[in-house]
Amino acid sequence: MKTRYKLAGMLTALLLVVVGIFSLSSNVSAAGEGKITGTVKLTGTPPHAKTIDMSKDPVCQKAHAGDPAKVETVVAGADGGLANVVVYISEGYSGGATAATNPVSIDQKGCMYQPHVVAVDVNQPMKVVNSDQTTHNIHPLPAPGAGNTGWNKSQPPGSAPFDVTWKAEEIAIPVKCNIHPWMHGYIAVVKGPYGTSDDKGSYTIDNVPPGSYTLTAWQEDLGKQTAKVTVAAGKPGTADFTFKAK
Amino acid sequence: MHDMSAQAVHHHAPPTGFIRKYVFSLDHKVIGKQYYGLALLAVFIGMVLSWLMRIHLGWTNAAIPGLQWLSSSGAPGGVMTPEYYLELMTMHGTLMVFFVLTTAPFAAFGNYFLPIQVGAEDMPFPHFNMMSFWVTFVAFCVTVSSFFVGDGPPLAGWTSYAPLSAVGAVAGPGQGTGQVLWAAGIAIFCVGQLLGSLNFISTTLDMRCKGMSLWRLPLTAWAWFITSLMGLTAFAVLMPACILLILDHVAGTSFFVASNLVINDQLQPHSGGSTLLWQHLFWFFGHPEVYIAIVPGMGVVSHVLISAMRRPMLSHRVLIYSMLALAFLSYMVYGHHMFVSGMNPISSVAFSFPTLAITIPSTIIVLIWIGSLYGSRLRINSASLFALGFVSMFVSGGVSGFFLAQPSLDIMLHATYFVVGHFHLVMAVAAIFGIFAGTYYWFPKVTGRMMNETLGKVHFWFSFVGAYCIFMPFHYLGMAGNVRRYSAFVDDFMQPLIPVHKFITIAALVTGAAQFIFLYNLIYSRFKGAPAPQNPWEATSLEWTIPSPPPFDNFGGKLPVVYHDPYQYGVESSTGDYVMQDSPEKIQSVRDEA
Amino acid sequence: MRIAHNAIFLCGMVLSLGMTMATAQNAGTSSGYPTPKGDFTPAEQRGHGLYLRYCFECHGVAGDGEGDTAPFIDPKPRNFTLAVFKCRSTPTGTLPLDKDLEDTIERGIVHSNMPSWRPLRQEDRADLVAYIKTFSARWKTEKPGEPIKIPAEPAVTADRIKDGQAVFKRVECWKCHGVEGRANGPSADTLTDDQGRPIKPFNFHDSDRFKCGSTDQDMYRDFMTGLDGTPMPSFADNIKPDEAWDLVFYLRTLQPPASVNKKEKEIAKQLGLKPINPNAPAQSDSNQQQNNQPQSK
Amino acid sequence: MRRAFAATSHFKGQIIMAKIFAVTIILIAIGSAIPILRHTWVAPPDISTHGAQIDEQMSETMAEAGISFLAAQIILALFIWRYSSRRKDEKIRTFPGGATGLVAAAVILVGLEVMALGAFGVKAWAKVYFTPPGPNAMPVQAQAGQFAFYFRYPGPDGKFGPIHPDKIDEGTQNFYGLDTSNDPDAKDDVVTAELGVPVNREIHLLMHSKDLGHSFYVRELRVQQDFVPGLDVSLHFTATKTGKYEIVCTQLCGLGHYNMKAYLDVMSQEDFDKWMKEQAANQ
Repeated sequence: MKTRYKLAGMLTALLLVVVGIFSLSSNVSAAGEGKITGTVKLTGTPPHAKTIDMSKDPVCQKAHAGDPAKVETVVAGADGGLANVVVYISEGYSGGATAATNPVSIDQKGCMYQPHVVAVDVNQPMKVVNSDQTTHNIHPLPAPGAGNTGWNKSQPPGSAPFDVTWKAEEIAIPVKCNIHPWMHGYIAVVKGPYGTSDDKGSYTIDNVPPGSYTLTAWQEDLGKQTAKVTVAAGKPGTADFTFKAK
Repeated sequence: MHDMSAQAVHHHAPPTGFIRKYVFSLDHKVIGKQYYGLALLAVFIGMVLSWLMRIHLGWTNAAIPGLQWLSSSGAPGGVMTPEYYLELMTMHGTLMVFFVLTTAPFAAFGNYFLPIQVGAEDMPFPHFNMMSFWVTFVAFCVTVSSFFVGDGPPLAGWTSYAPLSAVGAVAGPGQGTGQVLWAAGIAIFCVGQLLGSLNFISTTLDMRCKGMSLWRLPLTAWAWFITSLMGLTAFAVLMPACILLILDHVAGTSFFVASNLVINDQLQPHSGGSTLLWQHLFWFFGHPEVYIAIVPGMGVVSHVLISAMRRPMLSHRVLIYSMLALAFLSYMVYGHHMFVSGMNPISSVAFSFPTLAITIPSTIIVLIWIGSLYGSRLRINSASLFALGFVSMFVSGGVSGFFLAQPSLDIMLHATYFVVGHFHLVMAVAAIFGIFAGTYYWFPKVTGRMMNETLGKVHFWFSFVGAYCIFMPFHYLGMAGNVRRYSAFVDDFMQPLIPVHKFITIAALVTGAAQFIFLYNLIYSRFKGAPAPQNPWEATSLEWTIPSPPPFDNFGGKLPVVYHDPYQYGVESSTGDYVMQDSPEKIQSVRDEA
Repeated sequence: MRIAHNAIFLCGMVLSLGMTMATAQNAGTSSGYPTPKGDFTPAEQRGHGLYLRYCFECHGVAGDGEGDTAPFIDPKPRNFTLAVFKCRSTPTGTLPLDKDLEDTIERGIVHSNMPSWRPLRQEDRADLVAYIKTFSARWKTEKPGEPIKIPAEPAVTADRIKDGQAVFKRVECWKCHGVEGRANGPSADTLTDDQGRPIKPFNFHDSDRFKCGSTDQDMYRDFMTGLDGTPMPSFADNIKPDEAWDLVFYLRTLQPPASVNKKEKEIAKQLGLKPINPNAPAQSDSNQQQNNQPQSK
Repeated sequence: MRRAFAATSHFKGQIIMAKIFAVTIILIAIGSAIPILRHTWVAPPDISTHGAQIDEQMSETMAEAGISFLAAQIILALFIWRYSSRRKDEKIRTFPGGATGLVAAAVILVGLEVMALGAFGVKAWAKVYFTPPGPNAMPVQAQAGQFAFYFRYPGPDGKFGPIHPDKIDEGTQNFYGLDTSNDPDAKDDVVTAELGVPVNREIHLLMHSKDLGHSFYVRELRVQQDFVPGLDVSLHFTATKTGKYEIVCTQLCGLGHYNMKAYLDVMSQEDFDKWMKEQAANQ
C-alpha cells in the first residue's frame, strides 16, 4: 500500500520536474506578462483570539514581553481584510513550476512561525530559519500518500538555516514544533503561481500567462473558495474573496 | 566423575585453510578471540560516542569540528541537535551494555578459558559456539546499521521505554526504522547469547576432566557458570519482548501502546496495550544483565588476586555461594528500576527489601577480598593493580545502591545523574577493570608474549584516577537534582552545575585518550612483546599447565587429571610456594577456612 | 555434518537479515491497529482493544457474560447481548445513558466481582461503553430513556422517617428485604434474576454501600428506575418523589452507623423506632413486638 | 621455574607503587567525601509537608553509606600498603576469625543495618503514597505531552469536563480536547500552562498523559512520579512556601525532553484567586 503511494509520489515528482524544465524555458518570455490581484475580506465577527502562555520557555516569554502572542488561526485586519489566505490557480494553468529561483523562507521567531502560512511552489526551495535563542524542532506533517514525506529536525540556536523542497501539491501541510506545542503553521504547496494575502487582505499573483483560470483561496480554518478570472496581456485580472466567520 | 582421559581424542580435526581456521572456526580459543575483537570494536565506538556526548554537555552550543561530516542532519554545522545527542546516548548504552560488558568478560574470556580450566579439549557444541559468535556479529551489524538507515538510530535510550519506542516515526526521528533495527539487533543478540550460555553450562557440567569436582573449579569457571545460568533465563525474556516491540511497529499490534494517545495532534490507532508491560519485561532481563556484566569480573578478579596474593581466598565456597545468591536475588529486585513508574506503590516496597538484601552477598564478597589481603604476600603488577582497582570501584559504586534501593529516596534520585554515577561505577567501570585485569593476566597465555608492564601501569593510573574524576561528580550532580538524558541544561537550577559537567568532560577526554595506551600495548606486545614462559605468574590452575599459546586441542590429546583444589598457594613444594592443580605430588593442602 | 551445519547457519543468517530488512522497510509507517472488523467506529475499535485486555475474562469475548471465570463468580457477570442494565438514570425497561454505563465502570459494583476501573482514563471508559453497545441490536433500534428527575433532597425529620417506614410497609419492601431489612422476607429465598439464577435481596444491615452508588440520590434513583434484570422493580408509579425521600431516610436508619446516616440513626434512637408489623393495619405500628431493634446489630 | 618476582630492584619498585596506590585510594575516598560534608551540591530546601522525612532518611542513609565507603576503602588501602612489602620467606597469615567472622560481620553489621534503614524508609514512602488525599484537597489535573505540561482546574462547578482525544488541537490552544459547546462540565474548566496553587492547601494532582511516558519532578516538593499513558495516576502534596519552582520531566519522551518544563507557582490564597480569575478570563 505504502510503497504504491511512494511510487506514485515519485512518479508525479519526476513528471513535475520534467514539466518544470520545459516550462522554465517557455516561461522566461511569459514571466511578468500578467498578474492577478485582489483582496480577501472577512464578514462577521472574527473569533476571539486566545493569548498564548509561553511561560514554559523564558526565551519565548521574553520575546513577547508586553504584548503576549495570540493564536493566529483567523487574523483579520481593521478593515476586515483577512490575512494568511493562500490564493492559487486551481484550474486552467498548463505551465509547470514558476519563480522556482527565489526561495521562500519560514522563520521561527519569538516562538511563532513567520509567516504563519507560507505558500511554496512544488520543488521551490524553502529556507527554514531559527532566529530564536532557543532550540526549535520543525516538524511538518504531510498527509500520508499525498506524495510528500514528513520529517522532524531540530534547530539549535545559531545553527545554519537549511533548504527543503516539496515534491507534490498539498494544501496545506501542517507544521509544528514539539518543543513549543503552541507553535503551529501551514505550508501550502501549490503548483504554479500563487499569492498570499497580507494583513490588509490584499494579494498579488505574478507571472500569470494570459488566459482564463479558476482561482482557489484557502484559509486554514474557513476552508476554500473559488473564483473565475481572466488575464489578458498587459491587463491584470482581479478576483476578490469573502469568507464568513464561523 | 567419569574418566574422560580414556577417550582423549578431539572430536574435530585441526582445520586447514584460512576460513575454517580464523573466520568460521570451531575452536573455542579462536571464538574467544573473535568475541574479544568484537568487544574492542564496540567499546571503541561507544567511547567515541561518549566523548561527543560529553563535549556537547560541557559546551552545548559549540560546534564540534568534523561532526557535520559524521551526520549532516544530526549536527548541522557541527552543532549537535537534541535528537542526535539522544541517538548517540542510545547507541552508547546499547553498544556498551550488550556488545562490551556482556561479550568481553563472559563470552570472550569464558570461551577461551572455561574449557581449559575444566580440562576439556573444546566446548561440547563447537558449531553452536561458532554460531553464537556469528549471530552476535550479525546483531552488532544490524544494531549499528541504524546509523545509516532512515533518519538515524533510535533516541529512546538503551531501555527503549514504550510507548516512545513502540509508536513509530511519529514519536520523533529515529523512532521508525532505527528503533526497529535496534529491537531486531537485540533480539538476534539474545539468540547468540542463549546458544553461548547453553555451551557454557554443558561445558561446566559435562566436560570436566578426571578429578575436577565442582568445588575444584577455579572461581572464574564458577563465575562463568553462574553467568550462563543467568543469561539463559534473562535473554530468554528480552528476546520475545523485542519481537513484540517489532510487531507493535510493523504489524500494528498494541502490546505496549495504550489507547487514546494523541501524538503530534494525531490520534493513534492503538488500543489496549500496557506501557508498564515493557518496563516489566525489560527490567526482568535488565537487572540480571547487570550481574551478567559484573559476576565474570568478580571471578576474574578473584582469580588474578589469588595468584597475586600467593594465597587462596579466605573461603572458596562462601565466595561461590555469595555469587549464587547474587544471581538468585537479581531476579527478585528488578522492580527497583520502577519505583516511581506508576507501578503499585506497595510492590515498590516489596521490591525494595530484596534489593537491600543484595548488599549482604555483595558485602561478603568484598570483605573476603579485603580479608584475604591480610597477611598475604601481595604482588603488584598491572593485572593485580586493575584487580584491586576493581575492588575499590565496586565498593564505591555499591554504597550508592543503599540510596537507590529505597523507594522514598528514589523519589529524589530517580532519573538523575546519581543513577548514572551508580551504575557506571559498579557495572561499567568495575566490569571494564575486570576485563583489563583479565587481559593483562592472560595475555601471555593467549599470545605467548608478555605485555609491557610499564605501559600497563601508566594505563592503570590514568584509568583509575580518571574513572573516579568522571563518575564521582555524577553522584553530586544527582543529589542536586540534575536530570539525566538531557541534551542541554536549560533549567535555571542546573546552570550552577554546568561547570561540573565541564570538569567531567575534560576528565572523560583524558581518560578515554589513555585507553589508546592500552590499545597500543595490546598490538605492540602481540608482535614485539618479550616471549612469555608457560606460567609467568606462578599460578596453579590448568591453563598454566599447557604451553602458551595453547595447542589446538589444549592438552595435546591427553586430558589432564586433577589432584588438588584450584588454589594451592603458600604451601611448601618442589616448585616453590604453590602446587599446580594437576601435579600428583602429595602436600599438606590449603583447606577452606570457612 | 559440516554441510548440515553450514546449511543451518546460513539459514539463520539469511533469516535474521531478511527479518531485519523486512521490518526496516515498514518501520514506523504502518504502525497502527489492524483494519477494523465490520463497521466499527474508531471509538468502538479502541473499546474492542480495551475489552480484550480488561473485560473478556469475565464478560466473555461475545459479551454474553460467559467468560472463562464466569462459572466461579456470583453474582454472574453482565450479559451485554441483552442490553439490560441495573444501574441507570432512565426509567425501567429503557436503555441507560452512556454516562450511566461509564459511571458503573468507574465506580465498580460493590458486593460483586466487578472492580472499579477508576485507574482507566475517562476517555478509555467512554470507548469501552461504545464497544459494549455493539453487542446488542437494541442500541441501534432504540433510544435511551429520558433520565428521571431527582428533586432536591429535603431535610431529614422524624415524621419523614416514620412516613418512610409506612411506605416501606405499604409497597411491601419487607416481602423481600424483611421487616428489619435483613434480607429475610418471606419471598427472599425464592428470588431469581431474569436468567432464572437465584439472587439475594440487599441486607441493609450489611453495609451502607449499594451496587449503583451509595449516596441518598443513588438510593432515590434505584427506587424510581428499579434494577432491571433483578427482581427489584421500579416504584416510579406508586411512590411520590416526597415518599421516596422518606423511604431513603428510613432505610438509612437500618444501616450500620456511618457518616452518611448519623442523623437518621439519632432520630431513630429518639423515636425508639420499632420494626414494622406487616399484619397490623396501616395506622399503628407502634405497639409491636419489642425484640431486636434495628440498631442492635 | 622462573622466579618473576625475585629481582629485588623490581620488588622495591612494586613496593613504592603499592604505597602510592594505597595513598591514592585514601585521598580519593576522603576527597569524594568532602563535597558531601561541606554540602557543596545538595537538594534545595524542602517546601512540602512530607519532605522532611525524606530528607531525614537521606541524611541517615548518607551517614551509613559514607561510613561503609570510607571504612572499606581505607582498610583496603592499609592492607595494600602493609602486605605488598612482605618477602617471599614471610609466612602467609589468615585474617583472625577467617571467613566466618567476615560473613557474620557482613550479615549483622551491614545487612541488618541496611535492612533496618529500608524499613524506616518505608515510613517516608508511605506518607507520600499510602495516605489518601484529604477530603478538601484541591483537585488539579496535570496533562503531560510532547513537550509541555498543561494543567486544568475544574472551575466553579468542581467537575472536569470529559476529554475528547480527537478534539485535541494545540494550534487552537485546545490542549485537553474539551468540547466547551456541548459539555456543560467543560465550559468553566480553566487550562493553564503553569501550576498555580495556594500555599498550605493540599493539592490532589490527577496525572494524565496525552501521548507518551513523562514524569513530574519538583525537587523542592520532594515529588517525582511518572505519567503512564493509559493510566491516570494520582498524587497529593501540600506546598508550604510561596514562590516559583521548576517542574521538569524526568522520563525520556523524545527530542524535546530536556526542554519539557513548567513552573509551580505557590501563591497566597488571595493571589491565587486573582491569578485564577485572570486565567479564567483567558479561556
